[in-house]
Amino acid sequence: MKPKLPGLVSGLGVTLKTMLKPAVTVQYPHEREDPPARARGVIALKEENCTVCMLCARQCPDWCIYIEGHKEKRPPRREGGRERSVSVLDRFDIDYALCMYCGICVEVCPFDALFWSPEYEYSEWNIARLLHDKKKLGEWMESVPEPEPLEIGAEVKR
Amino acid sequence: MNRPPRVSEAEQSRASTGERVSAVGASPTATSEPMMEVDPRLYRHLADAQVNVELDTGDMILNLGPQHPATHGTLRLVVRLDGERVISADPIIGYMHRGYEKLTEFRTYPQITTLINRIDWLSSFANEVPFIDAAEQLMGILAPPRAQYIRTILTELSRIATFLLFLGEMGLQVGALTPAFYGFRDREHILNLIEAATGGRFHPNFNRIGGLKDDLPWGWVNDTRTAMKTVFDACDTFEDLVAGNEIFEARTRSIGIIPAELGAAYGVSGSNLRASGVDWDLRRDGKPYLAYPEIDFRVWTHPDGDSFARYWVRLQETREAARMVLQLLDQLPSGPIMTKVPLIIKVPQGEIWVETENPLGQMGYYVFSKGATGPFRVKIRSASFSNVSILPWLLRGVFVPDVITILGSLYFILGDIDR
Amino acid sequence: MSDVPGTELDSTDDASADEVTTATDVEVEEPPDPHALDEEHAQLLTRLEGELGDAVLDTEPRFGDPVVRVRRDSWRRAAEVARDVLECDYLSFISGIDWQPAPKEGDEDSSDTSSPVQPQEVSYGAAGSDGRFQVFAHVQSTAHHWGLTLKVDVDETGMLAESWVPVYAGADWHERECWEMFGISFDGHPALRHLYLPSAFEGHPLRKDFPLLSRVVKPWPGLVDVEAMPEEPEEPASTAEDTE
Amino acid sequence: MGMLAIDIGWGSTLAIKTIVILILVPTGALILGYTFLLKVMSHMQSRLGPMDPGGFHGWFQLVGDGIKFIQKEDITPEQADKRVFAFAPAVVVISTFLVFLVIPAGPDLVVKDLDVGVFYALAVSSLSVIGVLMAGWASANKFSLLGALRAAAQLIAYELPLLLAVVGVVILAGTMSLQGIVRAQSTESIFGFDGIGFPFILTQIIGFTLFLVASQAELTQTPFDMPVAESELVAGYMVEYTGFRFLFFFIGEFGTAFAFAAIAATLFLGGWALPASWGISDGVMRFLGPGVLFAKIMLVAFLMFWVRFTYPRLREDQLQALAWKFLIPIGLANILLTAIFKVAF
Repeated sequence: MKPKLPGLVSGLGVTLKTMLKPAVTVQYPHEREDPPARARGVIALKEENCTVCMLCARQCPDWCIYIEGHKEKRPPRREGGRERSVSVLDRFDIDYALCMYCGICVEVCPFDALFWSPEYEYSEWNIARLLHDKKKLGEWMESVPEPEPLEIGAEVKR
Repeated sequence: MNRPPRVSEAEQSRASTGERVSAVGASPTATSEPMMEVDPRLYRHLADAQVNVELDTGDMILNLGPQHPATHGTLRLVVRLDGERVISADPIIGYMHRGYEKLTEFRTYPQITTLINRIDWLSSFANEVPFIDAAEQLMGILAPPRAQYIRTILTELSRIATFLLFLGEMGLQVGALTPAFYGFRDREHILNLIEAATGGRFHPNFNRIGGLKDDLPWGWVNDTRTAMKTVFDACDTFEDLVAGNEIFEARTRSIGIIPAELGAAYGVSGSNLRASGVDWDLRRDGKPYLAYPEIDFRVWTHPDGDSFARYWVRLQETREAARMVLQLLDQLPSGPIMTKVPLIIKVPQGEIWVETENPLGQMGYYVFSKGATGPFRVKIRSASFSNVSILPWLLRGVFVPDVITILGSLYFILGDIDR
Repeated sequence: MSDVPGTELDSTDDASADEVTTATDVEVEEPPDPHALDEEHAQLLTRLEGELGDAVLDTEPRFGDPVVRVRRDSWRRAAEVARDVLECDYLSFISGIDWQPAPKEGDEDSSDTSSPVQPQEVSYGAAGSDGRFQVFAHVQSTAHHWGLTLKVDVDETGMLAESWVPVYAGADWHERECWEMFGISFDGHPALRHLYLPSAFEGHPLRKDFPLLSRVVKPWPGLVDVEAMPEEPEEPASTAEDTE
Repeated sequence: MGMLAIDIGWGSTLAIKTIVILILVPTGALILGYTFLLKVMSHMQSRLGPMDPGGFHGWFQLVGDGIKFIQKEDITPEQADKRVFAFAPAVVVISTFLVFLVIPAGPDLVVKDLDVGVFYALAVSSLSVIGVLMAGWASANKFSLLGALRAAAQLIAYELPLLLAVVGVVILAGTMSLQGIVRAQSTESIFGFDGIGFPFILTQIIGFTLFLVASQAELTQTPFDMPVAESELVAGYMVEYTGFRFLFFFIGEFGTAFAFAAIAATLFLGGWALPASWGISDGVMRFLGPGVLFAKIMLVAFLMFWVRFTYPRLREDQLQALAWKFLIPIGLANILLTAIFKVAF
């Protein structure tokens, strides 16, 4: 135990020591601190997987996902088979002004069409532009990181 | 690597005697303002609070809040002053009332877990634990041991994050500018850990009924160990800079003394009650939950019950939490993260009361379920609500600057009060 | 576990009480009854029943926590007994509950499944209830670390319960909140005034028939459905059911 | 006053000097504010402080603030006592400018070397109490009223220890004129060794600490910043002031800090003079003097701000008790001790 200096003196010592140590702050626009891979920055949409099942829109507590789709005829996979009718996505908007980043939509999607990406620099001057449409959500896809390895002792999911 | 607790001998000896500052009188008598005699030491600063009649200056009503730097959010304190001394204080709350209990009636269980971690947003992971525990007990399922351990680690990490902020914040309430920045700086390490594991710094949403959403990322355990080292250093810095400072002691010793009986009658809980000498910690004494039965930890109490005692108890609890995390990391079992749980969760009929030791105090949920995908009614018992309800009694006859010290030392969060 | 005397026997409540685990397909061997009281709480219960005699209408353990329903006129006495005899000096909370199920808002066939569909028939919780409203509280002992839940019925006409402020100083705010949210007034309470809501607020939000206004304003995005093929007949709104 | 080559008469030299003072005080306040409040404080809190404005280390930050305050809307509260409200900041700032009249920055770089220099400086510095009271009372705001009453009690309570701290120096120097004190410190020697002259801090260490503590209270800085307690009274008597008037208060605050640091440097660290034994002629000192004084001011100011950034705040009754029961007796004892030494040696 170092000799118990009176609090007043040891307090001054602490501030002087910190003054001489380098600062810890990150000068944001010039330097950037990259968020961890799992950070929930923005939701990306992989359009091919989406079958317009509306599960995400229904489970979202903030009601901030708006989906419109229509059905189309598709040629049968095997020739001679019956014609398939497939739902096609017309509109898939996520209103990031309302979204609370809870991640229920990403989890509840049965077809893995929604992914998390740690991208966070999409602030806007006008709040209406926070309503990201299908195209913008698709653009976020390439910022989605690979699922990183788990800690030792974790059971690897099959 | 468990460092011996750096505690001044004086506190150590007095804390271990475990004697409680007792309210000499009986419980509050049946008047509107529960007047009661209090132990003479406490009355010292209440005694000279009598209104100086001969001057007979009119009282000044001052509004501390809802827009005020010292009220941690939107608490409004209507204070009747005689000069600088408070005659009566009436906290007005509700500026942040979001109506959680009404919202839970219109939500399914997964949606509720994302909502309730916004009640006490500083230790948000700890809010989810009692609700998830309640739902799991109602469904009769048990999360696998690894999930229990990771939940305990994240709860203790959010406790450290909340207390580090408090240790810095308390300095700011009393006037020192620098500790607040140290508090925020050291808390960053903990928030980065929580974000690396759960994806969210403040709102992890990592708890699921039956286990966790995912397992820990690679290298997380080592990062946590190094982070614990910075927590120990931070606690030593606060010990030197704030707790040891004679001016800080002059400003907080014997200010806002809460007698143990009255604290219990008002429902004050957690570190505030332990600072009045009550040796009661749900992690050890309540129904066993998460992985707390498997680790040993010490419950810190302090006999004085004043603002300094509350600061001191939280400082020791931060160190204790860091030691607990290290123990948990050593014994972390391997295995699955999630038990088998149906896709659409329907909790069978029944009701249950589960409470846990959150950083701010005891948080509990009384869940009534009627077998639907959402609960019928959830009573959310939050710690700060009761901790603040003692203010009208506590602030009588106190100087204005001491009002700020007491508000700071009770450490409440407005979201927790207003729900 | 004594049965619910007198009031209409509510089958669902008893059925689930002794049936052990209801999770659908979780195969788990027979665990001990989760509601069993450990001997400390069981002994606590007997002391309380001894003290209050016939004022105790019904008791039912719930996950190791004894739930006791007392008669209306001995609510404050129960508190005094809890504090003095059982040394439960810590008041955790006091709150109310409205057992009447929420009316199905919106028209019947609207496929709005945004909020969970609660069963429509009335059923009461542990230790039953003989009316729509109930006040329940939880008290604990800081020394012996045990606790119990007390319930009392509130008749719909009077909407009155005895106040606990003379017994526990902390009851003041809890009872103000309960009055504000349910409309149950407490006699003996120093000043029943609004705690959370603005003073001009009328109505009691936590009653089941009070609508959640924020939902009425905005249409539910989930209502929209995939348009059918132009020439195909209108498909039955099947997609709505299966997601329920 | 033959400082300039050509004799431009008494009136114009006085005009030049007042202009110099008018420029010197705000720049001094800016420099002090910038180095300590922005840079040193941030580094003490492990952050960098302003880096972008003005390129190198954000030097333009405070100048930018000044311009911002000037162009800000000047709001006068509706129930305020208009004239008193408008005039209050001026009174606070006047006392700062007046103090600089007597502070010497070189052999003859002083506006007016009064014989009662020290007495004058401390008397004038207590003028700001009136300004603070006017500001607090006039802005019809409960918080500022509380702040003003606290400030009044505090400033008056700390005049006395401030004076007592200085009396020791006056006894040693034998004169009250600052120039005389500076001369005394550079020429005398301690027990025969005159390598570093005789800065009074060596024997007047109690006086120096007393002076620092009392000036912390005068400046309402952190161990004693109840009048401007952010967590209690938000901004004390300055709550209702915006725009240019707030700039006055800011200059007043840091100008007075600059002034007190200058007085402390002059009285205890030998002011602008270097020890006579170093043999630097007066001609050279005329240019070197301001630099030396500035360095000493920075040293003393660092001590003041270092304490300001580390310590929590006292309560006013503790502050009053500290002043009356603790500082004043020590001041008196210090005077007694100095007198005995003066007579003995």
